[in-house]
Amino acid sequence: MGVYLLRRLLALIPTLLFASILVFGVVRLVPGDVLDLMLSENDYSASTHDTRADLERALGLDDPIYIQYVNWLGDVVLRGDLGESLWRNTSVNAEIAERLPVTIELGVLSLLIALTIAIPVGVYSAVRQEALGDHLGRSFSIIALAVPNFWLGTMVVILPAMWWGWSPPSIIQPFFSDPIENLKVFLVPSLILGASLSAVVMRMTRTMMLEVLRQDYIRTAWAKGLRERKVVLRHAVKNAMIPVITLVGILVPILFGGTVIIEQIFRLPGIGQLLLDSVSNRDYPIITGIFLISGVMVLVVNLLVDLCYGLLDPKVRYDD
Amino acid sequence: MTTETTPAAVTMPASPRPPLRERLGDNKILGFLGRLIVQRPLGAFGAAICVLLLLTGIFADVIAPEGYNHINPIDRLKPPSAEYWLGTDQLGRDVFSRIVHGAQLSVIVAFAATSLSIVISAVIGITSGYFGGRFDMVSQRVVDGWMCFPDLIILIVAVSVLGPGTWQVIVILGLLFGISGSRIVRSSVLSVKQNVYIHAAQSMGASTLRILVMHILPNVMAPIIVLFTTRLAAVILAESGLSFLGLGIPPPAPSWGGMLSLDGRSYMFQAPWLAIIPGVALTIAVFGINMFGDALRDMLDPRMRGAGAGRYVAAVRRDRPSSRARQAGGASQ
Amino acid sequence: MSDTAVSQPLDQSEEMPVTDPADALLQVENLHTVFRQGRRAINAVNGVSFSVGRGETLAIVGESGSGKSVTAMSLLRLIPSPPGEIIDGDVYFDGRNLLDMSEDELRSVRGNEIAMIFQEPMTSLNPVLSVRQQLAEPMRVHRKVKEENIEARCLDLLRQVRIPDPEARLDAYPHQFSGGMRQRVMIAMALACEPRLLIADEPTTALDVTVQAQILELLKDLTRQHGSSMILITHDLGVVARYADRINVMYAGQIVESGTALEIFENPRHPYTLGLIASMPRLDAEEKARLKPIEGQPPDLGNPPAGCAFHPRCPFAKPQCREQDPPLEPYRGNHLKACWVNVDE
Amino acid sequence: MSDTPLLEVRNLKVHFPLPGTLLKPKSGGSVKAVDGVSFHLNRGETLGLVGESGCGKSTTGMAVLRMTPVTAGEIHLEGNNITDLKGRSLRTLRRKMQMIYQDPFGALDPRMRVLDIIGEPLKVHNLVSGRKAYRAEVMRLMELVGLLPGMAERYPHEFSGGQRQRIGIARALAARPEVIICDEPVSALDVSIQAQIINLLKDLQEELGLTYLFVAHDLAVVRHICDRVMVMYLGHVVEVADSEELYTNPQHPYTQALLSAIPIPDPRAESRREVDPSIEGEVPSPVNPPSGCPFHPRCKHAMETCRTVAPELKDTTQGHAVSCHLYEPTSAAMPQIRVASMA
Repeated sequence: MGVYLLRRLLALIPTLLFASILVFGVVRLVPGDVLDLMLSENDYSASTHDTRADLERALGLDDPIYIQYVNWLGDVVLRGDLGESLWRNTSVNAEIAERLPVTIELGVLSLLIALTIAIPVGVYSAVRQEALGDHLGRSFSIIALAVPNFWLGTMVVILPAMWWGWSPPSIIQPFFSDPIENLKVFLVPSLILGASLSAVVMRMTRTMMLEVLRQDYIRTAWAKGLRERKVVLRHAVKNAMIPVITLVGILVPILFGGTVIIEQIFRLPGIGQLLLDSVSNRDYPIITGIFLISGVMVLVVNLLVDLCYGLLDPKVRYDD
Repeated sequence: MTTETTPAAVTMPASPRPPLRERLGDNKILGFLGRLIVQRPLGAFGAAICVLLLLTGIFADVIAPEGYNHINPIDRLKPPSAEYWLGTDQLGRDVFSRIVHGAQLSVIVAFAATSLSIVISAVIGITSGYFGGRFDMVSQRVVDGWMCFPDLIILIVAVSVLGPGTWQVIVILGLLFGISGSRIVRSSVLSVKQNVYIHAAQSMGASTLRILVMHILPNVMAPIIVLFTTRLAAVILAESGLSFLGLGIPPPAPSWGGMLSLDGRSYMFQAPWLAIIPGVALTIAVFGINMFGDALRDMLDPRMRGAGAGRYVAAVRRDRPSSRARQAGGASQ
Repeated sequence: MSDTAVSQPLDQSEEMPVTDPADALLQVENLHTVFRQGRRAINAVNGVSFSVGRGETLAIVGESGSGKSVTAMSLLRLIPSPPGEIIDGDVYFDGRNLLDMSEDELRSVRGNEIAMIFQEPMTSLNPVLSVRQQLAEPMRVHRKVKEENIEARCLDLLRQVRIPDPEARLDAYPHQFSGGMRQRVMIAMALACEPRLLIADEPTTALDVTVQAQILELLKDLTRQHGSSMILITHDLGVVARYADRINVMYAGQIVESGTALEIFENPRHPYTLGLIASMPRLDAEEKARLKPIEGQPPDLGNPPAGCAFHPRCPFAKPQCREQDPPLEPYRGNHLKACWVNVDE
Repeated sequence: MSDTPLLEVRNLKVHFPLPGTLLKPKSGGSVKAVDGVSFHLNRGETLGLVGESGCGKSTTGMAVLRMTPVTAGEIHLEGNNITDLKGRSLRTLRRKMQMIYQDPFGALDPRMRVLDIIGEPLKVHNLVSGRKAYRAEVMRLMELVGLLPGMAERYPHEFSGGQRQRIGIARALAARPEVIICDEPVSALDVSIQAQIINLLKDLQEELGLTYLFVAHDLAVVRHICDRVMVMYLGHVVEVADSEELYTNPQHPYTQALLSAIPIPDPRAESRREVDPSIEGEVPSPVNPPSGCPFHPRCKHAMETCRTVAPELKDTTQGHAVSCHLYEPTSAAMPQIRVASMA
């Protein structure tokens, strides 16, 4: 197991390296030089630096790009330091650390909602094909797939405000000190995000269950005289969950994208907002940092997914 | 079998009619449409929406009463009426006209970006899947690296590199979906490659080019077509999402997503149709494409055909009641 | 395995279990099973009647699409529904009609009094459950075996099917077994509740000949040991000749001939049986002897020919064969045939 | 006929390396699918390659076709060494060796018409010029294998298994090959159809003077079509003999066991036959084959030497070669073993 984990982590290195070059390079291609932007904001340039060159040097932007990359990579790898914001006098680490919990809570909550709705409905829908519940479940997933979540979010913000003067709260209490107040803020956005994810999971679960229910070993289970409950729960679901678990790994990047939009609509101070602000400010280090963090998170989740995979599928063995 | 509702009925002579299936069998496209309507009515409905969307896009200038940026200063924020079917916005522009022109924009972006992405997917997927080896290794690591970033974050950063604009959005979406789609093409190439007929072509001495063009490509067309439809919907959603964030196609272009954007939110409280109508348009378009795509996938993928899983407790439906008496009477044997 | 397992003596006709219908373990009458594909209905089993005596091995032979497997599955109603449906017939097992049973009653028969072995040992075992888990299931469901006794019972079963080193194999997963070993596990599972009837659906088709021989010898020994009856579904006439007491030959969803192994092989009365035997490649043939195939293709069951389903391929076909479907009638004693023609003419 | 056989294979070895891991890229292990196989095939004859799954018979066929990398040994076609041909010369060689496949469903491209499937070798090797000649040639081939000309425009899924196999045979004939490698050509077919295809193959051979390498697991089928039979076990040839000789006088204990395991469709004969106990047990892994004779762990005659020394394939009588210590001149006694007489 340990060896397997080590091997998997080693295998991540080339991917991460490629990713970091991509991140670093692309971000540097952003037109509209940050220096011009900064110099145009008079107070900033006037107060600290006189010339463009000065500023460039101070920000470490005068070196050739590959030197910048090596320096940056060195900092990231050796000290876990993503650098400093160009605009504010804060470290990127601190900026991200402040915002990350909001995004993670939104994401995890949405995923939990999606899975708890989708898996049972998907299983039921496959077992009772063409029954009322199947049609309802499928209709829901068809609609949830077509409704853009930013529109749904906008509607949830606008309509209740118009009708009842209700608007979603936005002052965040830490979950562990006041879970109820905290959930009041997160529940609605998570439901919106979770609904669109659950559509994907539900369809996948249903398809996989249908596939599994046609397998020979399901017939064997029936032939043994098992009840349908047992055939489904013991023999079918475990097999169907293997590909569904993989789907969770695929969902995480989608989820990340979703949080950017949802945070924007509900004015939640998460990574998404930070990203949008940084993009408009050309704050490279922050953009790079967010980019990298999101990539690493996706990779870590995928690694976890693979480990879960091993728990479900006896064919995957970690020792060899 | 009823023939009235099928398109074939229109073109066929009225007198002696062979069975529908036979008549449709002659023409691949008509046959396909016939099967679509009979087997997947929802898919046919989706196809109708797609056609409607396409026609609206093509004839937008004819259909729309006004230009998309025609400002009527005195008619600001008018609710839907006979004059402005879907009302007007904060600048007094006709929302109906903007929706119609928005359809055109969506169709253009969707087709252009999707076509680009499919070409990219096919080239990477087919070469990487068929040749395998070192080339496959390297290209897959690159695709892996690319795909570990959330789509929207790549999009946001890329838009900030290229700046907002229609062609920028097309290129970025095409590249983004092209790279992720190459996985799907590659895996279908890998499975087609397993087929004995590929082995047969190789062992008969056919050149690699011939195998790719005559055997691999035709056999991965089905997943590529399905990929195309799913990508159409994804592109429309992604474009509107970007425009919603103010990063996609800049105003005053009538992007549906842009019409919902945060900038106009304060007006939406006074004029909720501004928020509702573009969303409904988007939903219908995506719904139609999804439904058509699903039906297409089910019909092109033989594995999904007759996907009935059935319970293994066969129904017994006899016309007569069974009789234990028969047994007692001794069946003649 | 008895080291040199000699097959049954020649005068089997005397020794053979009597198949008096009243005393039969299983009695099938006029069974009809259809599969619906949209508006098409495929008559996979089209009026099949037969019986299985106690301790007897009945073989059902036929080519693919002849309905032999569907017949076997229909007995336990193991037909996926939809699209399958049993539209007529009775299946009496020990006097009880399986087709009239409620789902609960049926469940108490499945895997308990009647057990099945399937064709594909590779896919018929659940890949995510260990052998122990799958083996214990029938005992838990039907026999209420105490938890502490289950392990011993599982090991005993694995020993019975001659799996080497059963203690080590009990917690293994199916993918760790070879095809032959998986089929042994399937047999162990089927025997867990000591069923009175074992239905083996092409149990060796996917296996090598030597493994086939091992499995069939094992099945023969075990059924004999437990005194259980067996229905052996196969397409291999050689297997039938070696292991069956009585044989039903199926074609296009119907039984066309039925009799003892000797009757069928030495005095076949149906042109299809005749053709099948003549077209079979034989190990004891003359060198490079020419085979006599049955010309033509098997019929489309969704749209079968009128009259006798075999008449388009039959060299003896008369005008009557095109119009009337021949009934399965006694030719001599318990040797039945469904044919209008006398093949000796 | 000249003295050089049409096809000659000398000491062929095909080993597939086992995939390594990231930390240990070269595991060093390999699957010894074919481990030192030699045989020859004369023009106009049919050589049967038989054995159970995993014995290396199909891999041997693939190696002869040059479709799988050869680890060691030489393959000669018409006296020319073809083991190391590459690129264009390899593609030219492919015309001379064609293949008929087991799976009639997978071997035909579902998106091509029968006309194009059968005609593909003609196009690939530029064997005919002009559409008319092309069509005429395909029609001739279709007639040859018993397909109606009207079927040319149809797609494979419209045909039954037996008809598809005929299409595959026509495709193999199109290139006018020197050798046809038949890989289990009838094992996926029903008995009544199987006989049609076997007869077709025999008729074609007679008519066109074809040479077959017939790979099969079914010894009964092989008896009806092959002139000589080669039995393989675990990557080795254990016995080669003329067909008649092999079936009436099998010498290797494995061949004997194999024959005894095959039932005969005759209850009277069956009642006199018995299953050889050597069939018990399983075929060992080709990754880690047993030392000495590969069959010794299952062999009822296994002696001390069998465990250590690998026997060589030696002629016992003219044209009958066995790889077994029992038949070596030094061996104490020739065993009195015969399978129960047949028929």
